Amino acid sequence: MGRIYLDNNATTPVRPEVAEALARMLKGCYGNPATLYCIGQEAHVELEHARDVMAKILGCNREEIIFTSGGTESDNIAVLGVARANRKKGNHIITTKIEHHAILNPCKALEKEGWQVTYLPVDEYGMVNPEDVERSITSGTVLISIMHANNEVGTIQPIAEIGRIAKAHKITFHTDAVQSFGKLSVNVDELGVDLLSASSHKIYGPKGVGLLYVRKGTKILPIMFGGHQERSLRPGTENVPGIVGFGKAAELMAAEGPAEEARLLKLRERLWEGIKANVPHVKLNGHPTMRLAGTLNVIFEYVEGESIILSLDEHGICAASGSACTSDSLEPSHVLAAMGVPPEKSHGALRMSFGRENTEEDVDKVLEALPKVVEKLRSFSPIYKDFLKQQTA
Amino acid sequence: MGRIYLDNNATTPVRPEVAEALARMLKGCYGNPATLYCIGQEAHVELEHARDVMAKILGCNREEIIFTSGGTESDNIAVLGVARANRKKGNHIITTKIEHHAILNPCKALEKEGWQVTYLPVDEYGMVNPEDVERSITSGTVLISIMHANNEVGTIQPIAEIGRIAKAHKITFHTDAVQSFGKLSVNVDELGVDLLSASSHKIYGPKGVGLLYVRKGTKILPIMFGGHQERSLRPGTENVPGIVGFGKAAELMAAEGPAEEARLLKLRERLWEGIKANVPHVKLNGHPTMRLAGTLNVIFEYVEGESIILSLDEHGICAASGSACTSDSLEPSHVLAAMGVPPEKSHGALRMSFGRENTEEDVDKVLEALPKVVEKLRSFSPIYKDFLKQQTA
Amino acid sequence: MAYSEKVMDHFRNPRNVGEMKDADGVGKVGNPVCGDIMELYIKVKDETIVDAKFQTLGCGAAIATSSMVTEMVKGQKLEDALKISNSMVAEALGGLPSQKMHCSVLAEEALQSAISDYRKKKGE
Amino acid sequence: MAYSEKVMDHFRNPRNVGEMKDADGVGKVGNPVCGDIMELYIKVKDETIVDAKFQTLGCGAAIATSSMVTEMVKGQKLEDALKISNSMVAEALGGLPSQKMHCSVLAEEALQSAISDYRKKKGE
Ligand SMILES: Cc1ncc(COP(=O)(O)O)c(C=O)c1O
Ligand SMILES: Cc1ncc(COP(=O)(O)O)c(C=O)c1O
Repeated sequence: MGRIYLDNNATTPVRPEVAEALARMLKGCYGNPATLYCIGQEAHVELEHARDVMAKILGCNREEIIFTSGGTESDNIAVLGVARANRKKGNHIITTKIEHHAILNPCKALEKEGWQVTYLPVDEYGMVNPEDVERSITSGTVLISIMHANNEVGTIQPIAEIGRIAKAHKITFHTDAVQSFGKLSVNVDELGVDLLSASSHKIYGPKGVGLLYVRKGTKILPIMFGGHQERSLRPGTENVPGIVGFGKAAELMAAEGPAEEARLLKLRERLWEGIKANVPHVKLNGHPTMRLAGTLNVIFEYVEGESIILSLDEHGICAASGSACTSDSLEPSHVLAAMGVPPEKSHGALRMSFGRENTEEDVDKVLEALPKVVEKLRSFSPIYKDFLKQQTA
Repeated sequence: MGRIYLDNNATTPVRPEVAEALARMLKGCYGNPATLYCIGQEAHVELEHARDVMAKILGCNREEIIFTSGGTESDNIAVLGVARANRKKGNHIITTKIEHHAILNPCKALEKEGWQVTYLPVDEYGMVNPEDVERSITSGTVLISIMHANNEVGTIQPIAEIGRIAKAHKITFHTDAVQSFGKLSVNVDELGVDLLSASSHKIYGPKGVGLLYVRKGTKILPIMFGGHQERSLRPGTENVPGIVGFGKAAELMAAEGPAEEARLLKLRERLWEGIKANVPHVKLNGHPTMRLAGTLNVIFEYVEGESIILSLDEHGICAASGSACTSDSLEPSHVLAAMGVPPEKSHGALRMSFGRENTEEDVDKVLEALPKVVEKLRSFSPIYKDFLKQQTA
Repeated sequence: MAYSEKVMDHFRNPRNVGEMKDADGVGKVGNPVCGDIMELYIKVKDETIVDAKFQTLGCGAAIATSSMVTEMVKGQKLEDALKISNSMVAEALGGLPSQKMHCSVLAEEALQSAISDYRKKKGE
Repeated sequence: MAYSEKVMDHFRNPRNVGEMKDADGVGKVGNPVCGDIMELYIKVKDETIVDAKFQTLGCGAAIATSSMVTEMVKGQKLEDALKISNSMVAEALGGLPSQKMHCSVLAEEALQSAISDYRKKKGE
């Protein structure tokens, strides 16, 4: 049975060109780029080439790019690093209620150390109001961190607008672009950001690699200490093959550009139209238009998300409830909660996120399985039974 | 021209079996192990298998192993994590002058926050005296961190003896086993350690992966915050292919066992005997017997290490001066300095570290090139000229 | 997190699922805010559970424990059924992930609640 | 860190290497503690450097800058040679890694020192 992978916001399969680049690096280019001899220098050249690719995509200088071990590390360096470097200037951070835990949890750790954190609300579509950002700024604000696109519902934030506010108030501005990098335009000057996080495994690159853009002049401290690598902001022998794979993946995304996004959008809309037509009691989560092309988050009332996932899995379909990173926990989605979705509804949320391997055929197969799955689960559901009784009463 | 790679302490080429395992993972097993559907669960199984392999090698429980992004991160979690978790208990750390910067630099960062750090001296062979450890313990000591085997000179420390001292005083004990893991026995109970760091790329595994053993009950805090992965001590989507590669590499090292070490020792001694016979004014660094089988660190007087490396590179030979991580800096080796080697001598140090691809033929080729290289460089050397004049005077 | 084969079997093919219109006892536990609701129905004859059914909204573990507990109680004396603990249900399923153990608690509670409903109805 | 091809060429095939027994001026700079020692020898005729040689202990950049500076000064008037700055040496080598710029400073100093030695010897 062919599998239909609809969890591309959680992680993506490495694409063949990237796997090839990795294999080539593993075979022939194993050197430590800090070393002087040929093998080390070859690795150095490959590393710097990947940096150039990223600099071009971000519209920045090569020296402003720090390769990390992933999105979580990039986010942590940004939040903890900027906070610690500016301890004397203030103790206030502005972020949102819908950030990934890689932002929320370092913020919570800082709160324990006496920092004040404002978690901005969002509207019913998951959108932050730039005016809220401006209103929250105090004389002690040293960092604003607001994600570019949300991983659960796909809503795209008005980063450029917030960037102008941050700049006007001379406050360091970070965006978690883990979900948007390679998909939306991430020119750092257009966005007006001082820091930006990205992760390789979300764009068909290898796991265990990420990057942090750090605008020249930004005050920041490392969270780990060791060798001189990555301007001492990220010490440790560089994962050169991984970085080269990330570079290749980013290059290919950039080359494909908006065409692939348009294709994903079509698939997503086909699926959503099909769901609406075939499954009663569904509700779309996320912004109707300002949303990642590949993200579809739907509430199926009267059922629970995990049971949908397990049932879809029997049909060879892989999807997620809420974000993959929280699927181990029982908490209802903090993102949907912030959007005003009550927990009894948000438990029925299903996230289907498209990627380059998905086809129209996939959508049609999902549309065949999903209504049956939901119907079966509803047939077990005591609250659906109660609902039906009310209807007929 | 075939290359002779003699810098295996810096990094190693990924062995074919590991490259195969990686390719297999990249192709078929890209899931996020936190997810419930088949692809995620398959990744979960692979991840836990690698954890079992490590647990067997270390003689510990699987839950005590945290996969990280490398040796530097493991060392930082150990030092910063144990220190921060024990802030109320004390503010003193004991380590040595010859640690890797991945230990020294987090210690220095803690000193800035008010911690006291004792950097123990070593003898001329780079050996720590366990009595010095015991004498340095105060009522405020919360961590002892002493490396298992030194990366520059290969000296192996009396970890088990120090472990007994740490245990008697109930002090958390960490060892940086990045250079010994897979080469020496690293049974955590025999060594008596509470934490142990290892890195994949030193044993023919992929770069960007490492592990930290954390004995059950050890008080420790994370240095990054995010998802629930690795018991929240190392959040972020797991680099499953990398971890599987690391597991495979460790498994193969364990299977080969002491036979390979004996082979490396023979190669190393052949090289050292040849150098002594063919190059005047040389001196061995490191312990004569308690030393990593593959490490040979030699001072060539009246020449400078980098110029030897660059010259050897012309002959297709890759070697290091001091440690690879410090080759970007101009400081003479802090390890040799701690061993009492004056800077004017330590600038002439060359490290040749053997690995599984090296052969007797390699040694013989080095013995052909090295004497010529040193002779040529000495012919430019003003202090060698002065020395010769003194001799004839 | 990973479910055992047994859990997945009971999730895929839940035994005794459905409403029981003429139940002698009904236990309702959980609430929609937590995402788990279980309704357990029992039919009792001579202090013995002769039939059991359930309806459940919830995760895989919630459905599987509901299914398992109905299997376990059928044919049991009420006094024996009351001895069925959450860990017995979990064990019968080949274990549950730690973060899902609360589902087995729900199953135990649903059973207790159905039996006490039966006793109440009987006027005990 | 990476050296330019020019640096590597001068390192591999250093020009004007060796002692000059009958030098008119000798400049010695650096010290063994830092790992870099340069000795620069010049032969002067009519205020013009007609020959230059060097001996250097040091890294690749130290040897390459020594070699380059001897090439640059040959045939130069002393007053022009004195205008040779470290960055001119580095530039002539196609640039130096930032942590190696100090080697070009050493080369400049060695040249200055050799010229002042010559002037001193001449009794100026
Ligand atoms: C928005 C966002 N930020 C951060 C992360 C963390 O990235 P990683 O898992 O690569 O550490 C993710 C993905 O998990 C994400 O979706
Ligand atoms: C003893 C020792 N500790 C720590 C490290 C750091 O490991 P990594 O470069 O994998 O971060 C190294 C190697 O560079 C090492 O030799």
